[in-house]
Amino acid sequence: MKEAVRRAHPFMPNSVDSIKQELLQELGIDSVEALFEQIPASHRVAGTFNFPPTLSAEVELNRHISTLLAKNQSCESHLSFLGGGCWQHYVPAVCQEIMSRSEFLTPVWGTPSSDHGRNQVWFEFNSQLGELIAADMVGMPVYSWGCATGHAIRMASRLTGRHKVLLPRILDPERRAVIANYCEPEEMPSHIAMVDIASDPATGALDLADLKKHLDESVAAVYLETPNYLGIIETQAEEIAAMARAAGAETIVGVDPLSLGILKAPGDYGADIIVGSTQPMGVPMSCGGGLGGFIASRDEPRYAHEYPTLMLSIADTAREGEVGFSMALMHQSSYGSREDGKDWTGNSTYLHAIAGAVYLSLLGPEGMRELGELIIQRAHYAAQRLNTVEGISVPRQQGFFKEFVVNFDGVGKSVAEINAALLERGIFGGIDLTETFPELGRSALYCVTELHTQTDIDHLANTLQEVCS
Amino acid sequence: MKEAVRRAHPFMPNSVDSIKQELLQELGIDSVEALFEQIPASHRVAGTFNFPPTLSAEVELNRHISTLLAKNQSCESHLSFLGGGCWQHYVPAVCQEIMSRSEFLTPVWGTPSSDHGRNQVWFEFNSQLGELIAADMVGMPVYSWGCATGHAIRMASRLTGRHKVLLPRILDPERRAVIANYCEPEEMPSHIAMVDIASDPATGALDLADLKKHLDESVAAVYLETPNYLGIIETQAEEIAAMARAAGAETIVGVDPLSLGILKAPGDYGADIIVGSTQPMGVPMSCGGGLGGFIASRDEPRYAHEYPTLMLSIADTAREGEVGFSMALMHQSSYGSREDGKDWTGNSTYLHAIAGAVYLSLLGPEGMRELGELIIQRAHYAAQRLNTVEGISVPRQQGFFKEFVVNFDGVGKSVAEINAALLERGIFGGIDLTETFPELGRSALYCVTELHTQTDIDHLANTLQEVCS
Amino acid sequence: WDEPVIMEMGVPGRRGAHFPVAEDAVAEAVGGAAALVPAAMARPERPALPELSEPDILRHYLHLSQETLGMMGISLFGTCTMKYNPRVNERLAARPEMAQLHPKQDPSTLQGLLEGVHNFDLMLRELSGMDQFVFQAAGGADAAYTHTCITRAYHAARGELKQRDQIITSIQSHPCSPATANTAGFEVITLPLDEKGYPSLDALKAAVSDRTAALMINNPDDMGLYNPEIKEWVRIVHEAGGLCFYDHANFNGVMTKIRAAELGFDACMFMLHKTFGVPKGGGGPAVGAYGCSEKLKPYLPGPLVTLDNGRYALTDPGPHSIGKVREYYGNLQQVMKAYAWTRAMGLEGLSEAADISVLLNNYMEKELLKIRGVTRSHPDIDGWRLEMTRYSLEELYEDTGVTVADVQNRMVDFGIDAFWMAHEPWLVPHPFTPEAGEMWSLEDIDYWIAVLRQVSDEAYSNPEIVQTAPHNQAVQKVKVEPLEEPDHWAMTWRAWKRKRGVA
Amino acid sequence: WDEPVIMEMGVPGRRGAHFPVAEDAVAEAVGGAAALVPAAMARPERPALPELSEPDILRHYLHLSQETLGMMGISLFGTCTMKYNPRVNERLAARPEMAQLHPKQDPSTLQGLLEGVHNFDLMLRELSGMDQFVFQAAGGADAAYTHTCITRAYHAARGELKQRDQIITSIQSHPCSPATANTAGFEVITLPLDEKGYPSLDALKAAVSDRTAALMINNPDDMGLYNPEIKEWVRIVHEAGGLCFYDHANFNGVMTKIRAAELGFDACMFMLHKTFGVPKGGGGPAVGAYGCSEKLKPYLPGPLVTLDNGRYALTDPGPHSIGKVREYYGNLQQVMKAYAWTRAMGLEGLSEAADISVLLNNYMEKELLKIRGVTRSHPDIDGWRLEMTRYSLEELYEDTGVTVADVQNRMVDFGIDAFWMAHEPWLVPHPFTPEAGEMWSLEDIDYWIAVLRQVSDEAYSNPEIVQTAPHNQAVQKVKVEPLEEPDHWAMTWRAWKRKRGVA
Repeated sequence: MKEAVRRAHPFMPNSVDSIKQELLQELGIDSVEALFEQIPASHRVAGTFNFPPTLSAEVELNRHISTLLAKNQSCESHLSFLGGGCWQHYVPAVCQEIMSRSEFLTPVWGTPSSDHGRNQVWFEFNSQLGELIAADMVGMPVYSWGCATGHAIRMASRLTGRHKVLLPRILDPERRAVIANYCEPEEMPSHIAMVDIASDPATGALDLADLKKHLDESVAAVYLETPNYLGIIETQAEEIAAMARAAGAETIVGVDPLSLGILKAPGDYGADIIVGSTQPMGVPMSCGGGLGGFIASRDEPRYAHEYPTLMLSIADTAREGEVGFSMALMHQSSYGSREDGKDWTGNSTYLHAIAGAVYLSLLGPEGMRELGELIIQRAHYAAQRLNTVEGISVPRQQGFFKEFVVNFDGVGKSVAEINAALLERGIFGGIDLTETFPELGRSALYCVTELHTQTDIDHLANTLQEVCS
Repeated sequence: MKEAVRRAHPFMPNSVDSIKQELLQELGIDSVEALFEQIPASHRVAGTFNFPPTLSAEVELNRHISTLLAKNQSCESHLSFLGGGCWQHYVPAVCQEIMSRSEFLTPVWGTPSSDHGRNQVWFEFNSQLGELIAADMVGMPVYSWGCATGHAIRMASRLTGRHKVLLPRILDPERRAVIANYCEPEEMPSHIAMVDIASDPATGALDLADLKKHLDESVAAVYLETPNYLGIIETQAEEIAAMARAAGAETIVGVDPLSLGILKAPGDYGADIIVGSTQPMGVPMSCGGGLGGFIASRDEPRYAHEYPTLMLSIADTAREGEVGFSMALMHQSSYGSREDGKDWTGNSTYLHAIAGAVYLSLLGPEGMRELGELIIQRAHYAAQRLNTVEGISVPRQQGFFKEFVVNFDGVGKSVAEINAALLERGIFGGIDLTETFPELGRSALYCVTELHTQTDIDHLANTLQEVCS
Repeated sequence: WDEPVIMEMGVPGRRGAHFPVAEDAVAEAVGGAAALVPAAMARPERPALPELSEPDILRHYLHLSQETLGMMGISLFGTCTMKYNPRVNERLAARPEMAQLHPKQDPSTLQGLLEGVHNFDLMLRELSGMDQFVFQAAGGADAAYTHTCITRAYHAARGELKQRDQIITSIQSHPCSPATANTAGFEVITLPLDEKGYPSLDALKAAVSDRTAALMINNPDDMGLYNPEIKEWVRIVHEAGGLCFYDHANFNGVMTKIRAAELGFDACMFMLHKTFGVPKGGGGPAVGAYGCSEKLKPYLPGPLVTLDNGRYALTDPGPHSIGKVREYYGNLQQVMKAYAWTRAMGLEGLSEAADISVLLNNYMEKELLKIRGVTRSHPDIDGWRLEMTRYSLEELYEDTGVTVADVQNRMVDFGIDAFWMAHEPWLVPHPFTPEAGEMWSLEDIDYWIAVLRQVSDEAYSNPEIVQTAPHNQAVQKVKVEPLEEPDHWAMTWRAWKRKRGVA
Repeated sequence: WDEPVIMEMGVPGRRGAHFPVAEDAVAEAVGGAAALVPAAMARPERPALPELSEPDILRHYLHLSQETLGMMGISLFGTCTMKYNPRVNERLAARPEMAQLHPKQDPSTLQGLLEGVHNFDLMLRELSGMDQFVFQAAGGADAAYTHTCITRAYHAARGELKQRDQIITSIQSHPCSPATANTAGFEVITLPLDEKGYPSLDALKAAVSDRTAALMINNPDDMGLYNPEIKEWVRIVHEAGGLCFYDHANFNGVMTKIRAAELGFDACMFMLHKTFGVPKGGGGPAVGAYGCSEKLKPYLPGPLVTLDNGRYALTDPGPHSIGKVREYYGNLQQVMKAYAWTRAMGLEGLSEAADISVLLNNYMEKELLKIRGVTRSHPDIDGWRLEMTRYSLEELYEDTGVTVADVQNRMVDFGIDAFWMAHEPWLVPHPFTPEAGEMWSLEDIDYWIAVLRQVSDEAYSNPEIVQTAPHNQAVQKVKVEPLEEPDHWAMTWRAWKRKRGVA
């Protein structure tokens, strides 16, 4: 749409000729061009820009973007069973309300006084998360679970001076790819070797014999997850942590916080460093833009001094009896010490911590329990139901939380074909594992949460029956 | 869904047995039932309630309501040309942002200090509206344009002691039905007779000869609208007002505020009382739930003392140079004087005034002009385009603002049939006038706003061509 | 924030919003806008609106929001039942499938909405015993007005309207009852209270006659007193040929305990923005849900939402309908919020809410009456009150010179928004009427009590601090007295500038 | 508000949210939840979370929001470019068609999103001259880290990674450049500035060798100084076999004025949450948009969003890809906001924004240097600065004992949020770095200047009022010194209770 006359831009209060003239006069120059004198002419853009039309009219912009978005199909318009690292959980309206408050949306970095409310929310998130996972020390959030794991492994390497990490073979390929970058290629002097630990094919739990085989004094850390990528609750966590400790290695546990209303807290079975995702706690998926990760540990200087994250502490103020909040241990961050800091930090996913604080407050101890119970019951119901469909089997009927593997070897179609057929019927089938876990045959990872009613699950089963026959 | 155990309700912090017990103990009673002693047993509910299941889990409630709403088709999912008393205009995001602030959503009635911010926004709405319509006195909003007109007619009747009002024949039937109740049936002693004034069939403007015929000393008020229900800009407004004044009657003008970036302000052509809708100014339609009305006038005690609305005034505070806001003339309201007050007032549409204040600030003088120009151009373009469709005519090609009459006499189908066919193709056709204005033949009222691009209008024309052939 | 009035802000040329310029083809086809406006009606000058950029406007109104206490603090605004407004309902109502509906859409495109409205109608029927609800009235007073219009139509249909020109109410009814009765053209008869706290049967009998068109009454009243003779009242009015309308503004304490139809009423009204969890918005959009028995159904404003063969329809109530009290169907987005709230509460939740609100009120009463200077209306009427109690600060005023308005202003300094005093006329001097409801925690209620205790202490020890309050607010006490003077009041910035001689 | 920590609030048994109980058929089929949890992993006790009702929780967090200044006040946080965040973009991104997308959905169901991302990629290519952008990096520092990973992959593919173990940067680069280089396993060489305000060509030449893996540099730097020899730098590093990465954190003053690729850089990074109108959210979710030339494309993290035959696809960059720096595709809701913002600004708008930000900065500089105690870094370097200037309060401190932190705290009392001081290491004492940008009105800027002038006056007349600031905030000055001590720091309520011996 052409612009007939130049008009001040709504986002720029000084986009008015009279103001610009006034400023130029104050500076004693004729044109703003003079102010760019530092930039040599040969550095200036030559040629033109091929830019789409300006949509400074909100009515047009809104139409354009909403028309774009309307081309998507979502987990609201469709029934989705996708999980595996980003999960569709219910986001309470109060989380959205608080997270979208202008006061929380817009700040950067003020003083402990000007940021007081926001800092308190952050502290309340860390404190509630600490209760959930049983850890006294929680760092400010990082980008994702994978990034948290990467940092945790590097912390363990620095703590132990060792350069090997043992990881479960059953691991989200996305997360594994992230971790790999943190462990550096072998050419680098501080390379950390990644060694896979097998799983018991029957139970999906970590193979302790294989673990024992690899667990020696070169190992900086044993990393385990519960529930793991395939949804399995690791029952030997305490034993594994003890083995690691005996070998002088750190135990890093990755955990789904929403399981902890009913599952034991990692801090209570020997985890040294605890990581996981913040996304399930009140943050919409946003195609993966809802991710966030946390790093926590016991409150010991040994750990505290290896955190790459910012560390927010409660503190006294100048007024007797009043508390405030401020960053601690800044000097060890990259802001404080550049390349001598611990890894690096920067803008992260702090707004999600606000949603998380609200989420955990809303649920409280009983809400966490109810949620955990509902998910584990419905997930098992789904596993049972799907197992009855001709050609479909659910190899593990027990010991999982909200995700489980569905096998289609008995169906004459690939998982991709089945998912395509489901999509036609308004269902997003589970993540295809055929290529990433070939040992599982034609399998998919199905995720069932509090959003899936019995009716939804039955509808899935019936549709699969139709699609697979 | 059954509830296994009694659990405290999330909306009720005292829905906890321990608190209820504590309170009962404080009162020295065993059961809350004792507190209802005033109500005779024979008054208490006998029998049971047939109530649907409780949805105290937000995840369930959200699913239920959003599933319900998904059964609707909206003016976003469809291309709509409906107007006629409720209009689809663009609602800027900042209006929604401010209107949904908890601080503005929740208050009732505090002190001038505790309500200060909200009162200031209201005052800013009234002040900006005053500039737009050229009136120094603006009352707090009422329920709707129709209600505003009803009150204005009663004001005129009290001012003149007369009991007749002249209204245009071209009037929204909805609004007319509302006004009729305000004018009371003839059995009532204060009945106000409603007399229709014809329009010039060619131009749609008020028929001055017919007006002159009815305009005598029994007339309390002449009511006119511009643009009127059929979109026509009344060009003789100044003349009509002069005629009314000469007859000792009040001139009440109803106006679409969004036209006033380009159309003359009623206060500048002799309107005594000005009414209209607040809905176009930043309020979504919500199936008519977005309505609101305003009443305004010159700032003369004669008018001021007849307002039924609350009246918010700017005022000095105890601090030198500081201003605050407070209600004025409360004694004349029904709150102040019960049946001796002017009509009545009560909860109204004050939240919409907040949206309106933001809306008018955002648009400013130039935005109002741009908006008005865009609407009048696109509406005329639509009239031209539709007029070219075989069998369809637009009798009046000029002199309207955003709405115009489309005639289908040349098509072998009723408007209802045509609209049904349009609906199948994703278009909500204009309001069917066949029954309400039989003199117009098979006609419909089409509304074109800033939301309708050329592409949309062309699409309508092409679809009508298909449907009508 | 020290926020100027927006009319003083901005710079010429600044823009807060753009609109597109008409497409080339459009402009070519129709020419410039100026040519399309009839010359006589062309606006010669732009309206004198402020000129600001979008970020400035946003910040201005955010500041003003922060200068509004609302339910950020504690508000026990009696007669108005402060409710929790679940934010999920706000988000649902903001969805395009609700917000972007036009009332003239074909009902086939509104099925979900109509289903919700109809379901809620059914729930209100259960709670009231009535046979049909409509939601057109845009507030409680509008529902009272609806009733007066229906009263006219009912008696007109019988040819008795000219004769039946009186509506009876009590001095403790909400002002909207007599006011709407008067607006509808009726003469209002207002019954005084007797020593029991409600009008006597004798007074009623004396008022009733063949001129009686209707009774409009609330029960319990704003003092927490329930008229136990109400069934008898209804019988008497019915016998005289009048209609009986139950103003259920004070429903919160009796939800699920009594039903209007079982008491004999012909019609009743619920305020969805008070009792049913819809936000008050500072004064609407509101809904006065009007319900009536079969007898009055033909007179209802239309259309009615009905279920016919599995499809929801908008049905004309017929030739006796009063037509409309407001355009279209009512504030249906608010009806949907009320429906959602009521589903979330459930029947048990409603019952529990009534219990808690009555329990808390009596607890408050016990504590408040311990505070120096606080007395209760009708101190001689023993027994428990329902969800409200009316108090008086007469004693405090006599002792200290501190008025109820001073106390109100001072309490705001502690984050407690104004209590309700009483509707006109004040039957007790210096009245105040807090309502605990079910949404405030016991801790909040105790804090409220503690603040009033402190203000009372201040009144007795240092009355000036109370009389000059507020001290911690955005603005100091507003000078309201001059606002009755034409030279001083100013409802717009235009008027203010003119009267102050500002440029 | 005097808002306690939520861990202290509530009453046992209160609920903030319910979840449904499993359907009967589900419970029958699978039994109770307890039986489904392996005994070894059953949680013996509920987590010690607070127990509050929903309205209490809402109010608590609303209070805390009001105790956060954010952009309610004026914030000229330098190096971070405070931007207007259009609320329309927030509403669009909250739509289910964006918020309720799973990253593993079939690309056919993500066409609108991918189209938006691709369109924005094309726009950034225009602005930078690069050939491909990816949005996986969840912040500017993560984009720097992406570059270090790509640097590894690039040299590894040539068999030179063991040899090329150094990354060169300047002392004025953002700390994330050296920090991510170090994390990736490189040795960091930091060049000092010479008297012209940027490192000398000689210093660069001395540093470059066959061990050079890459150069990571910003330009202009945080002092508003532009290195006019940057093309020569790129040539020298390229000749030595290293890669050149342009940290475009300070893009605001040079938008549409220069293009990274035309200066010879191999890659660059834009911070969408700084330059492109995406809210900062107190520290993310953010996006470091990483763009590179064809040369580096094979090493990009995947997948790439590509347009193939009219369909948008998620394409694997191939065997040389570094894999992932974070799961999935990045914070795409933020990318969509940036796309929308950039469409709203348009090319002209971006150019004007750069002009305004530079114009205002120089205006500010002129005014600020009039204030007693304020000096400019490199006072001997004449000429106009770009969109920032670094100042020093050294003189103020020497004269009055008032520190830059004191001034920061005091300015907050006037509704001005903290300015940025400087990244470590401080090259000038008591530094501060305001950035005017394009979103603040001239009135706001003048107010900011006036406040600093007043604080300076206070420092000279009554330093204590500055040193004990803030005075009007939710809390007083926090005692930060003990936070370095294990016995004092407490990152959780658990730790605080333990260390304080609270029950």
